[in-house]
Amino acid sequence: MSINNKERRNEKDIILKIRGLTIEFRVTRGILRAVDNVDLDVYKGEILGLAGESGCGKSVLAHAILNLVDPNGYIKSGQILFKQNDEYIDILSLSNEELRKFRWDKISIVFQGAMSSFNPVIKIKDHFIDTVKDHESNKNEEEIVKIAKKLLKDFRLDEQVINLYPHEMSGGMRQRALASLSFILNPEFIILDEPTTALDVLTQKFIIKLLREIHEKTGLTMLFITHDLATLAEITDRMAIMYLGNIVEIGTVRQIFYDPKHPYTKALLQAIPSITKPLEDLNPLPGPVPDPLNPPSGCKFHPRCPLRFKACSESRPKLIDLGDGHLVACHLYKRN
Amino acid sequence: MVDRLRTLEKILSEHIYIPLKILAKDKRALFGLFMLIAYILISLIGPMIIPLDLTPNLEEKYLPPSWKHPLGTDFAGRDILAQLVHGGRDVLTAAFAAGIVTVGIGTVVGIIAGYMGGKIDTIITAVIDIFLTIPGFPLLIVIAAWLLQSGIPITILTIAFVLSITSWAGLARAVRAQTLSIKNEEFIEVDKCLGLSKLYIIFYEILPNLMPYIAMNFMLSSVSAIYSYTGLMALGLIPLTPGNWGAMINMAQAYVGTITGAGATYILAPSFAIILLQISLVFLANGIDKIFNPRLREW
Amino acid sequence: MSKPLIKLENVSMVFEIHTMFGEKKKIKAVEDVSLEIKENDILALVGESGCGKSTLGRIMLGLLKPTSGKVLYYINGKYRDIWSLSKKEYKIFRRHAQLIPQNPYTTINPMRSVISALIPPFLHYKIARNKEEARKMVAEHLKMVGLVPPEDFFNRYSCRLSGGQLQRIAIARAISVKPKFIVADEAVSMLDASLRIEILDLLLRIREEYGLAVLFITHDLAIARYFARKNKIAIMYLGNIVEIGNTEDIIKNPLHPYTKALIMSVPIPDPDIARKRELPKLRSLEVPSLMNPPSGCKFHTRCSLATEICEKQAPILRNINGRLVACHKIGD
Amino acid sequence: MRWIIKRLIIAIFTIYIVITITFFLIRLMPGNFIDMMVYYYMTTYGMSEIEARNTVYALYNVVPNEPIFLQYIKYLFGLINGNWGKSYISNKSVLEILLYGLPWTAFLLSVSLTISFAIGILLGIFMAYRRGTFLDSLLSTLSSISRATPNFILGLLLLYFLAIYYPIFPARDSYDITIEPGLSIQFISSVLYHSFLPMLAYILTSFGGWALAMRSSAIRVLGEDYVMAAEARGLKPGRIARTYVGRNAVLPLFTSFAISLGYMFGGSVFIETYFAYQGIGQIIGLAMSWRDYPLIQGGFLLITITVVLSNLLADMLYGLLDPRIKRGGTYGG
Repeated sequence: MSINNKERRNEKDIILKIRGLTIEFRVTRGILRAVDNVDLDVYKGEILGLAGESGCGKSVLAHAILNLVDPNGYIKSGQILFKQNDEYIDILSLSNEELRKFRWDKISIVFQGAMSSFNPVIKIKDHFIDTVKDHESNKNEEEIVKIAKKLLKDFRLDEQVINLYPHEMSGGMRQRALASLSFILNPEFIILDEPTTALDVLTQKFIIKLLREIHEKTGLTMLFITHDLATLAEITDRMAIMYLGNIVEIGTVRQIFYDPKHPYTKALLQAIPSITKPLEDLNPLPGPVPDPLNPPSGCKFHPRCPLRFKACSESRPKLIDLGDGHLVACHLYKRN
Repeated sequence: MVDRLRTLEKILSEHIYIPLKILAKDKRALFGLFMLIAYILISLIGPMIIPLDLTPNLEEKYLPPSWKHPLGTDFAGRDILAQLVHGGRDVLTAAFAAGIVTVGIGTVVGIIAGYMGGKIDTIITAVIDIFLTIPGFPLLIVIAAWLLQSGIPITILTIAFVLSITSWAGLARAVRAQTLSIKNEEFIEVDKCLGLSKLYIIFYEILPNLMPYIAMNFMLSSVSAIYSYTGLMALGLIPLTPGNWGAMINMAQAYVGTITGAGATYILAPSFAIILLQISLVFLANGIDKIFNPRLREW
Repeated sequence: MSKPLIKLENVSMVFEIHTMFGEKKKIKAVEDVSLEIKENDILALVGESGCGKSTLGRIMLGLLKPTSGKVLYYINGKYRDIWSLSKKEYKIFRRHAQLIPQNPYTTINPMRSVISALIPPFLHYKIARNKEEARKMVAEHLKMVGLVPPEDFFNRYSCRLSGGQLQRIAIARAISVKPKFIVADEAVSMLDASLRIEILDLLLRIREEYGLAVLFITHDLAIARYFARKNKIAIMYLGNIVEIGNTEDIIKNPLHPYTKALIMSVPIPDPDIARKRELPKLRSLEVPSLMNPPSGCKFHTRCSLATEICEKQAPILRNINGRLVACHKIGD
Repeated sequence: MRWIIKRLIIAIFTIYIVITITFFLIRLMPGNFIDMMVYYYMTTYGMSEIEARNTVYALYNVVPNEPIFLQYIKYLFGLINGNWGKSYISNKSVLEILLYGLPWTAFLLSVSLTISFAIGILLGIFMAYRRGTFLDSLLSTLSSISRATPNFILGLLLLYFLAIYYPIFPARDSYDITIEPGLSIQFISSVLYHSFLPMLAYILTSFGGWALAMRSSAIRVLGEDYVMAAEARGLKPGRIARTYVGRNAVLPLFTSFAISLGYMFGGSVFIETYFAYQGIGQIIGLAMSWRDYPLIQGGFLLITITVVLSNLLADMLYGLLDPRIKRGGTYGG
């Protein structure tokens, strides 16, 4: 497993580069900056975990990779560069038709609500057929159904599922059907947006294991988004922690769990109960969550931070490399 | 005294200033509200300023608009504006009375069905379904025909009542559905645990959530009441009330002057009076959710 | 320890669902459950969604009448069935048993302000003589749950409060009538991970102060462990209680195959441990439907130990090493 | 299947209720209607009491001194056998008169309904996609105006301006009566020419209601996850608009089908009277001014039956479009 992989990652292995991404939403009370000047690299063949609490912007960020933003939101600035034939193309500057063809073919996404991700009035089969036909018009329906059935089987689903309507399946079945749908065009990159949150613990465990297996078999790049740090501990190679629209720390899964640098990461890890950890090690996170419409100045975590000093409220810390690919955005640390 | 003033200030701000401020975001609803207020004021005050003289004056028939007769005169030389202003009260009273009766029946029936559930709900739902399918206006014609013959006097209130018979079911269905969904909310369960009474739950928990529906349906029932009332009168199917806009349309059709174009205002004036009122009510109905929704109240 | 405050005896709950097409379906949400909660004690009820744990909580609160079995509550020195209480006694029970629900955003009516939702209980039980006094009491309670200054919260609506604040209000509302027994139904599962401990600590503190008995319903074993660390956990599967025992015992040494699978599946926030853990051995991944539950032991369709007897006969809870377990294959 | 049967039972029951209402309205309500009618005929037409009484009994299928229950049963069976009473103006069978008018009204309404429904749906989905833009607010305003304008007033204005003041379109009749009815191009074009203004009155006053309903329904659907999921899958925009947004947004509109059809039928009394168009509406309007009660009631009954049947049709269509109704039940958990 790549968990002990300490080798320095190579610049040219970066498959996805996010640079200076800022996304805002118009809401009744004003303008909400959901993603604030984010830089993030994803290396080919890794599983990167993106963690943060609700409203921190992690889903918005993930959806933006496919240039999907809610109607009341917009991408204010930034670039999302995807490597294709040794060149980076900016997803945000693709034309509508180019973008449409790019989606699912290169990058696919498994949404959180599997129930609501299927059109309720058409069969599972039609979701596969529609998708393939709009990308490769030369395939006929039988071929598509054949591939779809194989994919469903990979996710331990009965072939007959393909003839069901979404409401005729259980939550676990739908989630697996959705995952198989994300593989139909052989993408290079899969975004998993809280794919296991709504499921029961046993199914959750199974799907995590399955994704890990598929990853090891195919070497597919994955971005796994969740609020549940425990799940990430099991599946990811590297992790990024988000707080109020900023990425505050990036590192390997061991760096984050065993040697967290950012005070927020440290506090967060102390606040998650576990069935193995001694109960005395648990501590609630101090202070209230700030109003996202009026985020604190400087480092957004400073009002809740036990280690804050003058600079924290004055300037926003940038992500700096501490060596070993461990990045942190905190005034406590100096560039290595 | 100061305290009272402060309460007054609070009431004004709570019920007038804030709703207006919210409504201001929706220009059409604001327009609807102002037009509606204008209609009500004109109907209340107008008759006191502009006298209605219905004695025929054939020398002045079909006069074009002038300072003396801003909208011209009709076939008998009577001022059209005066008739229009005096007819408003009749139309608005019928519309609002019908709106109140409709909303009353619809809300009560809907809440009973939704809250009680079980067999009562099944029966009421079936009745609602039936009333929704029975074409309202034709039923109205049958009832009007019967009323004409049965000797029951046709007053504004009978008309309002008859109009509501055909229109309560839509609201009842919406209220029932809404009640059903609120009934299972967790805050109702907590209320029950706290021992709060059914009446408390209905009046303080369910009713506030129904207010947008109720207000909206009040407007829309008024719209359909105006349609039916003026329409029936325009066709002469119910006894004419002098000045009623429907009655004016009816008279206008009957006389040649409107066909030759000399008395065009006689047909156009009441038509636009009705259309404008209907539009204002529809605009206001469409924007009503904003006034009641606390999410939009706290900026 | 002290005496039981509330007892369930062979409680079952069958729902009849009428689908919109006129068909009738029966759902056995709870089947033959017996358990008790002592005064000033905690029982954590753990199970996955749809296992009937919320229904069981509603039954204990008297919000749902079980189709069979009894709910006994200790009132005026006797255990009385809550469905045959006198009006006066019912009023006492009603005041004693309160609910903290799951979704913070629906614990108060979104159309009503905080103060207007919190005042009525004080007036209803005549705890306050008038509105002015009730306002003062609301302020005290808000302070008690950590919402300061309380006046800032009076005229707010739920859409302008955070999940954590709303859950505090839910706690304040539940304790406003000085109850003895609280059902906390997934009270923190919709909150952010960083807020959970804080709310759980608040609930534990309030429980201590008021001497409350709590039925703590959750799907998360780690949360259950934190909340009921010195108390007991009951594990529920498809309407049955399959195992009850001391919290640490169950976590460290689960006996029932379902409990074992559950504990093996709980994600662990520690990469080294998490990656060494094995997948529980299950015969099937699909959770059977409650409309058509398996015969015998309901877990037999998924259990790797299942034999013929498991398909035929439903196991009953037996005492094994100081713990109650419902399994044919354990302890022989 | 059971669902269809249930709808069918409600439909039949509705018709039965309407029959019962019309029966008892005349016979049991205060003021003794039959006596009133006898008095009316005596005073209006100078008949003797016996003469008047016999006329009234014949018109309303009343057998004197018969128990009301028996009369009711007879009335029911009479209706089933096509005996809907006789018209007082023409002395012809009520059913015969109405069935002559029905095709004209059915033609007018079904074409108008189809066109306004289609316009409304397209406009609604367009507004939903462009929500918040100037075009959306302009079209919403137009739709609200359409929704608010009474069809009889618009009909009257159209008649006044486009048929009388500027006689571009015919002012009366459903076709040029000098042309022999048949499948000739002349006749068909005459029918279309004559029906243009009445249809315009219906369409202009009813597309707005559909458009507003479709707009809010489509906005709701556009917020659904499956639409975003479809976009993420790179489906063609046309397919998303049709299969994902359109189909799901149209479904709730079927529930308002009965109400809208009933509303249009109501309007037919006005429109057909103004345009002297020989459909059911005009017949009822005339019957009303002549106090021809059997004809009024018959007309009401026929309209109810039509509305109920069309509604049943809409329900079945709904069942076909929404698999959740067709196949209920969940597989697995």
